[in-house]
Amino acid sequence: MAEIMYWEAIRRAHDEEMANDPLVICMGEDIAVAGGTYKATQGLYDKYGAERVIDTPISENGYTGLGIGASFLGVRPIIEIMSVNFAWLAMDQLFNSAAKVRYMSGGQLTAPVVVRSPGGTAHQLGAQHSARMEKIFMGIAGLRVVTPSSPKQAYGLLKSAVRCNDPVFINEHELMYNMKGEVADEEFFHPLEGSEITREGRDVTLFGYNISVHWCMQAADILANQFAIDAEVVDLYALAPLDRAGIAASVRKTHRAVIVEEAEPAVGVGAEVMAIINEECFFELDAAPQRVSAVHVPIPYNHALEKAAIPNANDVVMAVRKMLGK
Amino acid sequence: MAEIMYWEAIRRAHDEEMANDPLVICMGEDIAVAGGTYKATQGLYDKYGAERVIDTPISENGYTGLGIGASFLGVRPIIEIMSVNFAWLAMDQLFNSAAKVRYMSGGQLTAPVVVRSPGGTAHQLGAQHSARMEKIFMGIAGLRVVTPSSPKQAYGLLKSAVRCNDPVFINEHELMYNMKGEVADEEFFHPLEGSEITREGRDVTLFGYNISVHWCMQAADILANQFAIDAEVVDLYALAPLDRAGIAASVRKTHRAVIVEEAEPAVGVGAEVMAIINEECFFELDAAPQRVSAVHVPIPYNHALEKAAIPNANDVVMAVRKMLGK
Amino acid sequence: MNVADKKRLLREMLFARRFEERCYEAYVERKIGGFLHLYSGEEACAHGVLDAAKPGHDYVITSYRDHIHAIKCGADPRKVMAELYAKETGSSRGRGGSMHIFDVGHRFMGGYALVGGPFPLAAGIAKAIKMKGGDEICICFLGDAANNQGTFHESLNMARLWELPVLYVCENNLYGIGTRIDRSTAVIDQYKRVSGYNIPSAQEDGQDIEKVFKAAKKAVNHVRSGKGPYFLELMTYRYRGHSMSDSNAYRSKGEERMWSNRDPIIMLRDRLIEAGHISKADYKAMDNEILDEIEDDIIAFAESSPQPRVDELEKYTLAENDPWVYGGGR
Amino acid sequence: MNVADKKRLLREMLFARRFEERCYEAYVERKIGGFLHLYSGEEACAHGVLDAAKPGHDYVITSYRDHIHAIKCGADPRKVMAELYAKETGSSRGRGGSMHIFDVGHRFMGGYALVGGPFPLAAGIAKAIKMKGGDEICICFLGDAANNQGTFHESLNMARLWELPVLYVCENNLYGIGTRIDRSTAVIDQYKRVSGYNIPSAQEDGQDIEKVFKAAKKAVNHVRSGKGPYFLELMTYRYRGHSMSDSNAYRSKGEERMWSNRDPIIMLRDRLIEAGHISKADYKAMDNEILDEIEDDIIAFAESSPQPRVDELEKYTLAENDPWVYGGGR
Ligand SMILES: Cc1ncc(C[n+]2csc(CCOP(=O)(O)OP(=O)(O)O)c2C)c(N)n1
Ligand SMILES: Cc1ncc(C[n+]2csc(CCOP(=O)(O)OP(=O)(O)O)c2C)c(N)n1
Ligand SMILES: [Mg+2]
Ligand SMILES: [Mg+2]
Repeated sequence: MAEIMYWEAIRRAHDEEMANDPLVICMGEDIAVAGGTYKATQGLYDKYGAERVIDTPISENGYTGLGIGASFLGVRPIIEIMSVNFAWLAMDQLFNSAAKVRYMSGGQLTAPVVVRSPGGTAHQLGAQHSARMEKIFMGIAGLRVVTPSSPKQAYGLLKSAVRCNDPVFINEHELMYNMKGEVADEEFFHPLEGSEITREGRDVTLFGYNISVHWCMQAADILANQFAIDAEVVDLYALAPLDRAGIAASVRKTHRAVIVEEAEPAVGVGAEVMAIINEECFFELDAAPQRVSAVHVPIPYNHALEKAAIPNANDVVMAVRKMLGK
Repeated sequence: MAEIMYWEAIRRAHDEEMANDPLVICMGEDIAVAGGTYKATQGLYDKYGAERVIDTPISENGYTGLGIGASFLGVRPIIEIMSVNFAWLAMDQLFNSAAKVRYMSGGQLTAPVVVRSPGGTAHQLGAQHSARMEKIFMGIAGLRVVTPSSPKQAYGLLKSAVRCNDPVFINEHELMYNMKGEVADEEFFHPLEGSEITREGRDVTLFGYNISVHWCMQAADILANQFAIDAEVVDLYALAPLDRAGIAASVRKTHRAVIVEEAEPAVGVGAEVMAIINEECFFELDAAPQRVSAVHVPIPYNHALEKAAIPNANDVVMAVRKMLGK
Repeated sequence: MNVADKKRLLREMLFARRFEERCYEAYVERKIGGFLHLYSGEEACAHGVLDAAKPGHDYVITSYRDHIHAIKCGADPRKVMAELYAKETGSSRGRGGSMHIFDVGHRFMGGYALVGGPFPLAAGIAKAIKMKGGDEICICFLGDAANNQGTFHESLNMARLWELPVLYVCENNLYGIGTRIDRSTAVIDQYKRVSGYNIPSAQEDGQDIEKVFKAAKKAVNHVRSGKGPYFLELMTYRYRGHSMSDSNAYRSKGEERMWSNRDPIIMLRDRLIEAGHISKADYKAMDNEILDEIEDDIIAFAESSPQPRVDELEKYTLAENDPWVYGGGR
Repeated sequence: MNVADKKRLLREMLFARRFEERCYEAYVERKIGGFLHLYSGEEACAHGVLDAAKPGHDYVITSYRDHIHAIKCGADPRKVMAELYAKETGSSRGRGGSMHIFDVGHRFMGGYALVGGPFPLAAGIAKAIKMKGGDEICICFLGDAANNQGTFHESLNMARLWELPVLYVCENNLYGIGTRIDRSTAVIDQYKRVSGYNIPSAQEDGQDIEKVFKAAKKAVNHVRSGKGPYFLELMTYRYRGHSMSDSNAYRSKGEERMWSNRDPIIMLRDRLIEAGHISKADYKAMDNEILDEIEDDIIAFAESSPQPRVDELEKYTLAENDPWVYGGGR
C-alpha cells in the first residue's frame, strides 16, 4: 500500500487500462507531449505513442464527439477536458450524442467514453475558470457521474469507468491533484454507484462529495472535540445515479442532515439530496435538512471575496450547531 | 381584451419592442424570411428589414455570442433558438460570456440579451428534440430565467425581458404556441420575479410552471369535484431567481406541497422548490412534499412510451390523493 | 458502371422514391408521427456514392434525412418502416423514429437530429477504423447548411491532421429548411470551404448517378488508400418541404420545375430506354412490383407488428447488468 | 510612420515589456494570483496594429493575454496593476483579475478566458457599430490555437455574410500552451484558412513594428471603408511560458534564441540608434524613467489601494434596481 497523490492515482489507472486493452486511448489538450496540465497522463505518450495518446486541437465539442464516435466501434477513449468550464462547449456531443445514442438506437449502440475534468474553485482563477458544474451533468438521463474524494477513489473509479459500457463523467478537482492518500498496490475497481460512510456518527449526517467530503470530515472533528456532537459523514462519490438507499439509511439513523456542496445552491446536489430525503424518510427527520453551499455569484478573482463565496468546514460547523441548538 | 394565441402574443411583444427601440433586433434560424418555425417573428422581416430581423446560419454558439457582443453596445437582441436541445451548443456563450461579463468586468459591461427557446416534449420528436432543460439554465448565477404559462405571460415577460439590463432566458413550449388566452390591448410589462397564485386553495399547494401549470389546474378541478380537496395552484413563472417568499407563504397556508415538473426529477425544479420549502417552513409541513416528474429516460419516439415518460394531470391527482390519504 | 448495375440502381432509386412517398402518405394518415424528412429528389447522391463504396462493410452516418441511406446500407426496409410506425420490430425498436434509424449490423451508424452532430462522430469512427487496422472507411452524408456549424470546422481539421479515413459527402440541396444557402453562407461552393484544411475535394452534379458514381469512386479510392479524408459536394434538390411541417413556400415554382426536369430517376430511366436496355413497359412493371412490395410486405409488416411494452420504458437508458458498475466482475 | 511616432512606440513597447516583467515579479512575490499570461516578445503586434487604428475610439477585444492591449487602448496602467493586485481600484474592481481586464470607457471590451470566446463577441460588437452608423471598427486579437475552435468558423462566416466591420488579428506565436501549431492544426498558415469565408487576409512579420503598422493600416482601412471583415496574421513569439504555471520545457533553446534575436523592441531601438534619432544613453534614461514610473506610481498605487469589501460580494451579479424586473417603471 503506497501513499500517492490524486494525480498519480489517475495516471496509474490510465496506464494500467491502456496496458490492459489496446483500444483504450486518451485525448485532450496538452495531454500527450506535455503530459497534461495536472500530469494525469504523464509519460503515457512515450509509452503508448501518438495514436493512443493524443494532443487535440482546442475543439472541445469536436474532439469529444470524435471520442464518442470512436467508442461506437469499441474504442475506449478517456477524454480530458482541461477545465470543466470548457465543458460547456462539449455538452452538445456529451448529452445529445453520448447520453442518448443507446436509447434512440434501441440498444444497438453505446458510447463507452470517459470524460474527466477538474471542476471547482481553485486559487483566484476568476469567473470563467471557477465553475462547479457537477449538477449540470447529473440531470440528464444516459450519463453516469462520479466524483472522487481521494486518490483511492480517483484510481478505482477511473478503472471502472473505462470498462463500463456507459458514458461516464468524472468530476475531479483542481485543488485535489496533489492530495495524498493510500492506494493498494494490487489492482482494484471502485463501484460506480453507491456511497461510502467515511465516518460513523449518531447525531447528524453530513453529506459531501469530492472536496466537500474533506470539509465535512474537518467539521466532524471540530464538532466532536468542541461540541460533543457525533457526526456521520457520507461520501456521495456517485452523483448520478445518487444512492437513495444509502442516503435514507444514514438519515434514519441520525435523523438530521446537512448537505455540503461547493457549488451555488440553485438546482444542485444539495437540493436533490434534500428531495430524496423528503421522499424517502421525511418523518424520520428531527430537524429541517440544511444545505451548506456557495454564494450564488460568479466567482470573483479577489481572494477574500473568493473565500467568502465558497463554503468551508467552519460553515458546516455553524450549520450543525444551529440545527442542534448547541 | 383579445383572445390571442401564445405565438401571437410573442409576436406582438417583438413587434412593439422593435417599434419602440431601433436597437431591438431579433435573430435566429429561419426567423426572418420564413417568419419563424412557430411564427413568433412572422411579418417582422418585411416591417423592419434584414438588418434587424436576421436569419442566422446554423451556428448556435456563434450567433448567440454575436448577439451578446452586440448587446455590449446597447443593442437588444432577441435570439430564438429553434429548440432548446440546440441550446447545448450555445451554453458556452450564454454562461461563460453573458452570465459572467457584468461580474468579471466589475459592473462595466452588461449583456442585455434575451434568448427564447421552446423546451418540452411535444409529439414524438424523439430523444434529441424533447429535452426539458429549464433546470440547466437555472443553476448559474448571472442569468434570469422565466417561463410563460399563458399568452399573457408570454407577451408581458418578453416585453420586460427586452428592457431589463440582465440576460434573460425565456423557456417556451412547443405544445403551447397555439394555446389561446386573453391579453390586454394596452401595453403592459410582466414582472420577471415572483410567482402567481392561479387558484386559491387550502388543502395542498400544487407548484407548476409553464405547461405543468395547466396540469395542476386540471388536477385541482378533479380534486375539487371528485375528492373534495381544495388545491392551491402556484405558477412559478420566474425560475431564476425563484420566489422563496411566495413559495413559503403558500405552504404556510396549505401545509402540503406537490411540485409538478415536465422534466426528469434529478437536480430539477422540484428538488429546488422542495429545498426552499425545507429551508423556509419545514415545521409547517403536514406531509412530505412530493415531486411529480418525468421518468428519468431519454424521450422515446413511440407515442405510448412517450406519454408514459411524461407526467400528466392524473399523476398529480394520484400524488395528492396519496398525500391526503383520500 | 455496366448495364446490370444501372438497371439495379434504377430499381433501387425508384424503390427509394416510392418508399419515401409512401411514408408521406402514412404521415398524412397519422400512422407516422414526429418529424419526417424525405429524400425524394436526392436519390442519386446516396445511391451513387454508396455504390462506389462497400455498403454493409463501410461505416455510414448521416442526419435525420436517413431512411434511404440506411436501406442502401442493407437495412431491411420493413424494419425501417416499422420504426416509423414506432413498433418494437423497428430498427431502433420504436424508440428512435424517422430521425434515428440505426442498423449497426449493416454498419449504418445512425441518423442524428442535431445539425452538424455527425461530423465529429464520423471522424471518431474513422479513428477507430484506423486503430483497428481494417480497410473500411467512414462515409458521412450531411447537408449544405450543416457546414456552418462549428463541428464542421473542428472535425475537418482533426480528420486531416490525423489522416483519418473519412469521406464527407455534402448533399447540397441549396436550402437549410427555408433559408437559401446564399442567405446563410458566405462561400456558396462548399467544396471550396475545405481548402482551409488542406483536404482534397470536388463538386459534382448530384442528379446524374453516373457522374456521382464516378466522382465517388475517386473519392472512396482516395480515402481507402490511406491518403486521409476527402470532401465531395453533390448538387441536388429535395422535392418536398424540409419536413412534413414545412410549407415549402419559400421556393419558386420555376426553380422547382427546373430541378424536376433533372430528376435522377427519370434521367437514368430515359437513358436506359434510349439505349434499348429496358422498355417503358419494363419500367412500369418494375414500378408496380415495387409498389406491391411496399404495400404487401413493408407496410403490412409495420402495421401488424407489436408496439413496445410500456413497462420497458426505461430499458436502453443505461447498460444492463454491467459488472463494472459494481466494481468489476472478478 | 515618422520619427516621433517611432520614438513614442519604442517607449510604449518598452513600457509594456517592463510592465509585464514587473507582473512576473509580483506574481513570484504572490502579490498577484490566479493565472497570469504575459505578452513579452509580442509587443509589436498590439502596438503596431492599434497605432494604425484609433485606440479609445475603435473597439478592442482579446483573450486572457490582455494587459497590454488594454493599456494601449488607454487604460490607466495603475488600474490594470491594481486589478492584478485584486484591489477595488482595479479596472474590474478586483473581480476580474489578469484574464479579465476591462476598460469600457476606452472601448477595451475585455479579456476573456475561454479560447475562441471573443470571435463571436467581436462580430457582435461590429454588428452594433454598423447598426449605430459610427465609423468605428472592432479589432479582435486572438492566438493561433484559438482558430481551431468552432466559433472561429461560425464567426468568420457571419462576419463576411453580413459585411461586419471587424478586423481579426491572429497573433501567431506558434504554440497553444505546450502544443506546437503543426501538432494541432492541419493548415499552418492561418491567413490561408479564411479563404473558406472569402475574407481578405495577409500574413506579416509580427516582430517588426513598421511592417506590422503598414499591414495593419491596410487592414484597418479596408474594414473602416465598409468593405467588411479582414484577417491579419502576425508571426510572433512569446518569451515566457504560456502562463506562470507553465514550465516552458517544450521549446528548444535554439528556437528561443532565434526569436529573441528578433526582439521587437531591440530591433526598433537599434534602428533608431543607427539612424541617429536616439542615443544609447537616451534609451537607458527612458528605461530608467519607465522603471521608476512602474515602481513609484503604478505598483505604489496598486499596493496602497483598498481591497473590495467582502459585504459587496454579490454586487455586479445582476443589474441593480432594474425597474423592468418588477414590470416596468411607469
Ligand atoms: C443544432 C441544430 N440546429 C438547428 C436545427 C434545426 N434544423 C433541422 S434541419 C435544419 C436545416 C439543415 O439543412 P441542411 O444541413 O442543408 O440539410 P438538409 O435538411 O437540407 O438536408 C435545421 C436548421 C437542428 N436540428 N439542430
Ligand atoms: C475553451 C477553452 N479551451 C481550452 C482552454 C485552455 N487554454 C488556455 S490558453 C490555451 C492555448 C491558446 O493558444 P493560442 O490561442 O495560440 O493563444 P496564446 O496563448 O498562444 O496567445 C488553452 C488550450 C481555455 N482557456 N478555453
Ligand atoms: Mg440543405
Ligand atoms: Mg499561440
